[in-house]
Amino acid sequence: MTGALFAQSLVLGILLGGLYALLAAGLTLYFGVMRVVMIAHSAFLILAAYLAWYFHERSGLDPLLSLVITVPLFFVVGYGMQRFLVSRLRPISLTTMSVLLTFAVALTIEGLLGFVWTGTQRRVQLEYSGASIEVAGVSIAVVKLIAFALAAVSLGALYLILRKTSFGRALRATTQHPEAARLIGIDTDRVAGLGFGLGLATAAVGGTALALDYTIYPSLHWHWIGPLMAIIVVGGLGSIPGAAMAAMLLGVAASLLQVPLGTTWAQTVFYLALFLTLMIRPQGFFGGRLAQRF
Amino acid sequence: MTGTTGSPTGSVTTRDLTKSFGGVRAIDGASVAFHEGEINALIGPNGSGKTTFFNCVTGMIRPDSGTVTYQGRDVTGLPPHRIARSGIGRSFQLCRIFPRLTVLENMLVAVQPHGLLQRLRGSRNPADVGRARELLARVGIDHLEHAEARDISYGQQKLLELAGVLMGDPRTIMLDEPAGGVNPALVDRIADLVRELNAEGRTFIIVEHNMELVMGLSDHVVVFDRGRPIAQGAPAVVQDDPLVLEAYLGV
Amino acid sequence: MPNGSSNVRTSRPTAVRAARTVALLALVALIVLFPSLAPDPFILSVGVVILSYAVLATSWNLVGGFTGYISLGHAAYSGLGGYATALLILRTGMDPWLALIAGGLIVAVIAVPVGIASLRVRGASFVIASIALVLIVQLVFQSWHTFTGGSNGLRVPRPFGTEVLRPEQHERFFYLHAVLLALALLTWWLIERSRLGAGLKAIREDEDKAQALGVPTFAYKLTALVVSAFFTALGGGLYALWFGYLDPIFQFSILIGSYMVLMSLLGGVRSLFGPLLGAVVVGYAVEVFKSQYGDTQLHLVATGVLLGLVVLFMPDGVIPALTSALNRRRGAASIREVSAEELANQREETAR
Amino acid sequence: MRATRRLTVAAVAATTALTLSACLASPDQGDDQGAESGGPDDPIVIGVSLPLTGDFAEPGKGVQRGYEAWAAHVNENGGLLDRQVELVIVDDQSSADRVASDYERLINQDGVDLIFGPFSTRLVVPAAQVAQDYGFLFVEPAGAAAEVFEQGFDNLFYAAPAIADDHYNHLADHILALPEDERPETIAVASMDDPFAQGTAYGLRDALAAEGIEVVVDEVYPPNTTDFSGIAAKIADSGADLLVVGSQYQDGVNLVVALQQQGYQPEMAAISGAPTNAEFPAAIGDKTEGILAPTGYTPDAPYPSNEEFVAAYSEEHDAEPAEDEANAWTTGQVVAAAVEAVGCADASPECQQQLIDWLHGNEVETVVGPLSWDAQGRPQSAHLIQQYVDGEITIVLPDDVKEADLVHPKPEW
Repeated sequence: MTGALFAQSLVLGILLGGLYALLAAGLTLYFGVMRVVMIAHSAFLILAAYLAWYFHERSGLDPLLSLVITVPLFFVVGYGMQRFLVSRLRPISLTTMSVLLTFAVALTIEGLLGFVWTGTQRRVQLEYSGASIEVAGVSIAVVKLIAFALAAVSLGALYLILRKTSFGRALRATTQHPEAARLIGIDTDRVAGLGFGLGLATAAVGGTALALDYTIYPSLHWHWIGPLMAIIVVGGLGSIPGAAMAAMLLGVAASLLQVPLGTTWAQTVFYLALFLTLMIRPQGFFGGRLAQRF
Repeated sequence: MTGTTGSPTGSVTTRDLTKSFGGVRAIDGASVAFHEGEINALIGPNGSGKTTFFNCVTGMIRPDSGTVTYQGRDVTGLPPHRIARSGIGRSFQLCRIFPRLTVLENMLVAVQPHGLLQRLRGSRNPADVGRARELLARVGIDHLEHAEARDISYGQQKLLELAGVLMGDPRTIMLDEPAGGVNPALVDRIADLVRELNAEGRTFIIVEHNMELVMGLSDHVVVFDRGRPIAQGAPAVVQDDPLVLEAYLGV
Repeated sequence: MPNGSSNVRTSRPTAVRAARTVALLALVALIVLFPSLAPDPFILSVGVVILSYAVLATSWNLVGGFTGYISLGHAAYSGLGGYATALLILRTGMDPWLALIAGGLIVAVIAVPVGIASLRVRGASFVIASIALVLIVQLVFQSWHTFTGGSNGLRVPRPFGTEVLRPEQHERFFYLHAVLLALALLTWWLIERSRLGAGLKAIREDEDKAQALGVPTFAYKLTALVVSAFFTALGGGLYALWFGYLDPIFQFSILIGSYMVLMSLLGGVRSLFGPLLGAVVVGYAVEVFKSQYGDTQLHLVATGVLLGLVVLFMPDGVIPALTSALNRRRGAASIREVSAEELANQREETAR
Repeated sequence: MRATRRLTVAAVAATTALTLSACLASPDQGDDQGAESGGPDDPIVIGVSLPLTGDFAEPGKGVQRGYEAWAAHVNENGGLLDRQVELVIVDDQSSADRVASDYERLINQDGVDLIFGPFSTRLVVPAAQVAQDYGFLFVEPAGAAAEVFEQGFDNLFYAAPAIADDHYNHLADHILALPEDERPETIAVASMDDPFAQGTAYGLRDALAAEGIEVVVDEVYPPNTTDFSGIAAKIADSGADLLVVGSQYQDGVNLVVALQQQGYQPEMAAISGAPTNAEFPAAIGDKTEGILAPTGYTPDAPYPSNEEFVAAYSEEHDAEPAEDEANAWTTGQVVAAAVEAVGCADASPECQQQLIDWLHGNEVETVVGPLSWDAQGRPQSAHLIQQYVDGEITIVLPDDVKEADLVHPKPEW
């Protein structure tokens, strides 16, 4: 591998890792507040990408502007999904049943996307689609840079919300010890709903970023959910910094491994990491203790 | 019924047991010895680490450091079923039974002998069923044999849990709040059962908030506060201990 | 507070036993007669597909129903079973039926490390690992051209000679699937009655509690997974012998795994015949849906909505829901769903 | 008792379902059009299963348009054997299980007289198996990969000029004939993990590698890949003179965009699949200049029936037909030729065998030129090579039909 190719792959890995990190943070939020594994996360991601594409098709405006609509919309949908669907499940089997329920939601979204926009692959065609800037021999596509910036800003905002606001404190308390949180007067149901909304909002941002540089089609979400699942397990279920670090690490690893191994085999790195983590350290490498029990 | 020295073989004994959750020490270097053949009580204010202590002893939670020995054997960090098999049975704080199994099926779960062939044997063989019925009769719910466990009353569920624990024939039985949430008549019945079983040679370790029950029932009392024992001894002795009063009344 | 004594049941009268035997015989007769009743080979082939679904769902239920651990990636085991059978025949020249059984055993062995990785911790990791498994085997089988044939697919040689015409093949495979189904059902029944089964059901209800009673939960879960993987692989292998063609993207598809879950849940995971019923319903619905709304993606929506409804409103399945409705009609005590709040209320009441 | 009731419910439900499934046996269409009742006034029913939903839906719909246009055209011109033709098209959801079940149904239940093939190599093999088991002639528009013809099917015919591996034959000859200093020295290959896409790309790769041209990158990506930046980085890093891509459609677009993002400029770019799609120029922002692609079809081809086809198709769709449509039309032409020659069109094994035998021994005039097949059903012609010249896709090879000269080296994109 030449130095230039290494540098190029590293940069691409980091850019992709940023997007993974944002999406994994959303998955982690759901798991944290509700112990729910949200299979539909990536289906919403693709839905957001479709909305961005459709917005661009109809209005001719930059797809980034669709965020103004999709982020609040997804927040509300996430809140509603928690309050009206997930909270109906029996607590004893919540985790497994939530997998099935969100799986069902994912199938429904995929089917509806196919129904409304057919299976045709879609791509947003922008003036700057092929544009890139060159830094020290590494060319960075403008769209990827925008996507990365979007992910980084959103992650930063998420971090500030969780660390600096009273809602963030309530959410962290709910994540760590729901009963204790209830005892000190936190309305954990509401917090869980808002946490869900926040998580789904990351899918809205991620989807828009995705639409800038990727072809989208209804069944694309299966392509994303696998790596994301692996990331949150490796990172330690329930830990946002853990998920972000695992996302970066695995994103870069997959990108670098692609050079000697090829695309398909490089993809397996996510799943190998997942199985290794479960074998060696089931609670994850960066995570808190939530994982021990789930 | 002596105070400070444990019997030499010891029932459950812990040394410097420690467990923390995210920086909070739920158990803080607890060294406790329970007395073989007696009814031991473990009391303390809410959040003093009693249930965590139970969970560490029975293997549900792995302690950060320290040891648990049972009848002289080190059982620290063994999986719960191994500890159960070594002779410690336990109940849970909010009464856990298998809700969608029948009362009889609930009982038969605890029959798990060694060996693959043994485990592939029918669970409804006459010997096991006979013993299960005997125990159900003993706690007084044999008429509910075919009901699903979730359909019987809470008090009956508590009795079922106790009977289920007995099905495993443990030498030592750890009960987490056996009188919690049940009516006074049932409390008396449970207390009688515990006394009878103790008379048959079983050791009890009971976490309980009902002081009347604790003082009337137990031979040896251990008082927990902030994750460690602050007093141990006969009920009468412990009752007057100033440290205990302070812990309970916060003076 | 429910009145427990109304639930007392006496031992089964012989009339009930007789009714049960008759029902079972009717089911067997129906399956035996189906090929001669089927008006054309297409219907017969649909019958084979539905029986194959039933085998897979019943096999899935060996782990899902007993332990409550939901696997969405069981297509990995059926697909591996298909490939193992085909590759053994093609690469070693093994007898097809021997290859089928050997393939099942190989997959059972593969399930061991998967189980070790995913069963030590609770629910969520297992589901995630099951999805990851199906995705990783798809990648591997797609990429490893020299061994698996990769995206070119793999023709599976016919176990019967060319003189056996296609309709005749359908009939033979219909009966073979029926035999495999019977074996899977028998295994389920035997485990259900065993101490192992008692332990497994306890794990499903309350794993901590089961462990505290001395049930070696990890070993039991692993056993259930391995047995389930074995039967799933046999189901996949038998289907491959019938269908004659394997392609990684169709074999290792999450949708197939989710059908197994849907069928089992729909029919009822805690009952012996639940998955069979679910397979019949889903298999039939798939055909009807396809002929009605063939060229849209609505079949995905229908699958999704149905699964969602079952999870939300009938998590115990259709058979239990119907039986409890029957029970209610007959005035017997209802099988209630106890929610956490109800339980708490009930406890408060009791406490008072 | 509960167990009994469960069993009873199961038995009742199973019986109901099986009874219902018997109702499946009498669908609206089909029961009065069986092969037996194929009188002179009844239409000839042709069964087709196509991927109208799922991963192959896009090309599947192209094939559907082609089949429908052909059927309409035939019916307007007096039908086949003086009978109208009627298509029964069902959706296989891009699934191998479904495609086999579909043909099973078309043959056994809908009582079709003839069948046409589905789209995609991955679906052709299971479908051909069913057809062979029932003795049906199986002419297919899309199973071009070499492996399809190695399965021992004797009823199968591919209705296009050449199998995948031979698509680039004219280009390979051209490159090897170039003077030493203009000849590319290195090749970078990237192909979708799909038998068809790989077949085309590897045909060219192997032909050039055999003559000593060095393969410096050889990448395969899964069908659903959306991120091509890694592959693009590798290709850009290699600086290969010749880029060879085996694509379906969208993956080709994505790869080209990713390569542009990396600033890679090959001397020659041969991309199968994507460029022949009418939407390609719009999708990559008109940076098409100089891209080469093999095609089995061009609307401008001088064959007699082609003008008819282009006219008929354009009239209905307001667009010129593309390769998928043409291959479907060709399938129709091939089967029709056999039917007219043999004089029968029914499901009986005798008739089907006659059709098969006739095609093995004869040449058919089609919109892609005269076609004949070897014993395994491989067509014996070659593909044309097209290139984007001044924004228009233009035939550049072979020399006898070319509309412009091949531009080499390729202008920057």
